[in-house]
Amino acid sequence: TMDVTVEFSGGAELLAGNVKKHALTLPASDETWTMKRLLRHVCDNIIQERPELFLQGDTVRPGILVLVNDTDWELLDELAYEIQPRDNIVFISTLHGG
Amino acid sequence: TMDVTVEFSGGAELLAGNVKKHALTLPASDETWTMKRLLRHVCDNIIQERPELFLQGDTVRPGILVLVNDTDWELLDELAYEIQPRDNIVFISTLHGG
Amino acid sequence: STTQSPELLLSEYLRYGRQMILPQIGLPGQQRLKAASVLLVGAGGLGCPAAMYLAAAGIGTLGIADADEVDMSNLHRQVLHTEAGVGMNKAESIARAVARLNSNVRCVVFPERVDKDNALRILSQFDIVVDCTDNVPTRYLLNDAAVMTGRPLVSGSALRYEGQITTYHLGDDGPCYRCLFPQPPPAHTVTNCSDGGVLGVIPGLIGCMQALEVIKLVTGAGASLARRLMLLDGTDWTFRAVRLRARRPDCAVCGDLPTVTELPDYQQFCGARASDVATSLSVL
Amino acid sequence: STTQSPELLLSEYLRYGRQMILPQIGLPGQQRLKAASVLLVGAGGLGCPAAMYLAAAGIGTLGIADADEVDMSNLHRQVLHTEAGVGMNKAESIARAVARLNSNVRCVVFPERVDKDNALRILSQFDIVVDCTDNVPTRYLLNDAAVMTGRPLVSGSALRYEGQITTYHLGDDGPCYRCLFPQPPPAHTVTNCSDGGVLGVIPGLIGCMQALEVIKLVTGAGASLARRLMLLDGTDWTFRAVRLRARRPDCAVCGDLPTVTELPDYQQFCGARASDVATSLSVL
Ligand SMILES: [Zn+2]
Ligand SMILES: [Zn+2]
Repeated sequence: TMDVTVEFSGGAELLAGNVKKHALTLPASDETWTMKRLLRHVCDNIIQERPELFLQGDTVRPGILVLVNDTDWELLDELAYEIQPRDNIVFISTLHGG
Repeated sequence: TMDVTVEFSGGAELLAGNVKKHALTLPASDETWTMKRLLRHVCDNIIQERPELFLQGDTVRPGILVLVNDTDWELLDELAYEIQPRDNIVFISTLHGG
Repeated sequence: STTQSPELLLSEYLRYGRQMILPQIGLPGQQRLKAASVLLVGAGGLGCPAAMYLAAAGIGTLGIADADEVDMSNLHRQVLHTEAGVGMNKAESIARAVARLNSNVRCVVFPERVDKDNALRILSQFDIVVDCTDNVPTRYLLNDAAVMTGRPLVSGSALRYEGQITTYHLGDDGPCYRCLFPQPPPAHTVTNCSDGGVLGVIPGLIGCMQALEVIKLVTGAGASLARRLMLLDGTDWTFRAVRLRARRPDCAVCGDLPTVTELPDYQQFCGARASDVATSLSVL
Repeated sequence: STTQSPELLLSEYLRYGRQMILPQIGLPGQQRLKAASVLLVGAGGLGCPAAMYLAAAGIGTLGIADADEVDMSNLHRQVLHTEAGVGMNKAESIARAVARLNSNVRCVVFPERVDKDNALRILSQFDIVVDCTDNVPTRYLLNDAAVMTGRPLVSGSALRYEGQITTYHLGDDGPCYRCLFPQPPPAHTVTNCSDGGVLGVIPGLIGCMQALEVIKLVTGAGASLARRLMLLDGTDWTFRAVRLRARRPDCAVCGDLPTVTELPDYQQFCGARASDVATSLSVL
């Protein structure tokens, strides 16, 4: 198994039972834990309502930014990124208010 | 040897050549690198002027707070604390302006 | 179009002395501030503190654009407006507060909505653009207009207990808003301050940070927010600095072969109205 | 002495609606804000933004204490004061700005220096004390008086590009200023804003954070800054949260056997004058 932290902010936490920080233990398996696989796992195990507001197809919906250890996932292969033990993954909904 | 980071802020950096962040390699030795020993080492190797504004006797002068990895050193045995590899040690001069 | 080293009056030495003794400011920095022109789009929760601290610091020319009128429900966060000013144009209301604080600042008021027909004309009159708006279509509009006019865009936002700030389109590899978000969010996932609520001091903090970033850009003091997104969560005092992607060569507006070469219809692009007024049930 | 659930007027529902829809505020939170009384000591760079955002949020009673008069050299950071108000008492100047923004707030002006003879009488009239002062002797004075009257002390400070904020004497194990600093710094190591300079928006940010902390303490929304020190460095956009020691049982004022049981002479204790005015060459 592999322990990671998954966080939601900017309003995305409303999809996750209004809880911002989730400790997640990923089951051991032969298959690599890529970000693509993690997204599906998060959608099935943490997202409590309206999963279509989290995922669109294989990836997050427009307006959600994905961070791995405080780095934009675009710098880390996005969906192909291989999750590492103790990674901190944040799904942040961009704010527009002022 | 042991690599640590030493930072100064709140004005204490003025004693350290006006440089806030210093990478420091502590020489290997039989003696343990305690905070007490580190203070002396910092005073001799980084502090460039008025060492009496950094140390008073064995410890830092009143008004300077010592942090180890973002934790008040009072929670970590203060002078007796044993420095660990990659520790981040901050000397912060408290501000009074408003 | 700006003079890079305007003379300072004796009264200005007196007024700005406490910041001119900072090594990163000095006389040259103060002169750069006086020569600078900054456009604030949005005179609300972000625009009020940003305007006040930019004016206090001695920015020479401050543009303020907003079509809205001051409403009593704004006063919990839009702290430059006054009870007596309810009904007044918000940009004009800020200009009056600025005049009370620092009569050296030249305020240029645009009591109109910045839209695709006037954006390039308005933005091109200023060195730096500050996005203090409250809706998705205007954020894309300002981004595209900033790229087309070559202006850096200091972008802030706030909702509930959270705030975000970054600077778009700055330097060789700074991304623009579209580099991060090529597609707008589905309109029904967008919450504004009217629907979601906001603690007034959160835009207060983000607006102050926008002013700080502008002062840093103008004077060159320290690292900017290009390729860096700051996230603030007031519930648990979290401040997070995130490293962002570089400019995308395939970006539709700032890329090597841009496809957006004139400003499109942003309401249509975003499927939402450019207004604070709530029109739909919001989920996020 | 305060009513815990004062009625809200219809106009107050309208004014505070955008923050009352926040789940951590609601009607009970807004009533707690209205019932609360907060004392700001210092009406300068920290006091201005703190006062404005506390007033905007609907704090019922705001005490403002400052003996100084508005000077032109304050206006680069003390943004509630005005050119026309130069020479006016600063606490009075802030009270006028608050009245323009929110006439529901009752301002109590103390146009005097808080000292060992009046501190206990003044502090005991308020629920929470906010330290917006500018010198070491007054910081020790407010700390000791806050401990003796049982008030939490939201303490902010700023210099150059840096700011610091924490809350002292809160909860079972929250330390006081003397728990951290039993001995005052040597007077010649202390720099004030007049000598060291300060970028105005830095106290702007810290003052906003002080207002946020007070609102969180009053409404109970989220974690406080007890045992937590926030450090801000504007040159590189560093925000650091530091875990602080607990209350020290051997503290001279908040410890189990306090030795400081009445307010001493703080000028003598610190070897410095309680004033912004620079009197000595400063090194740090
Ligand atoms: Zn782009
Ligand atoms: Zn104590």
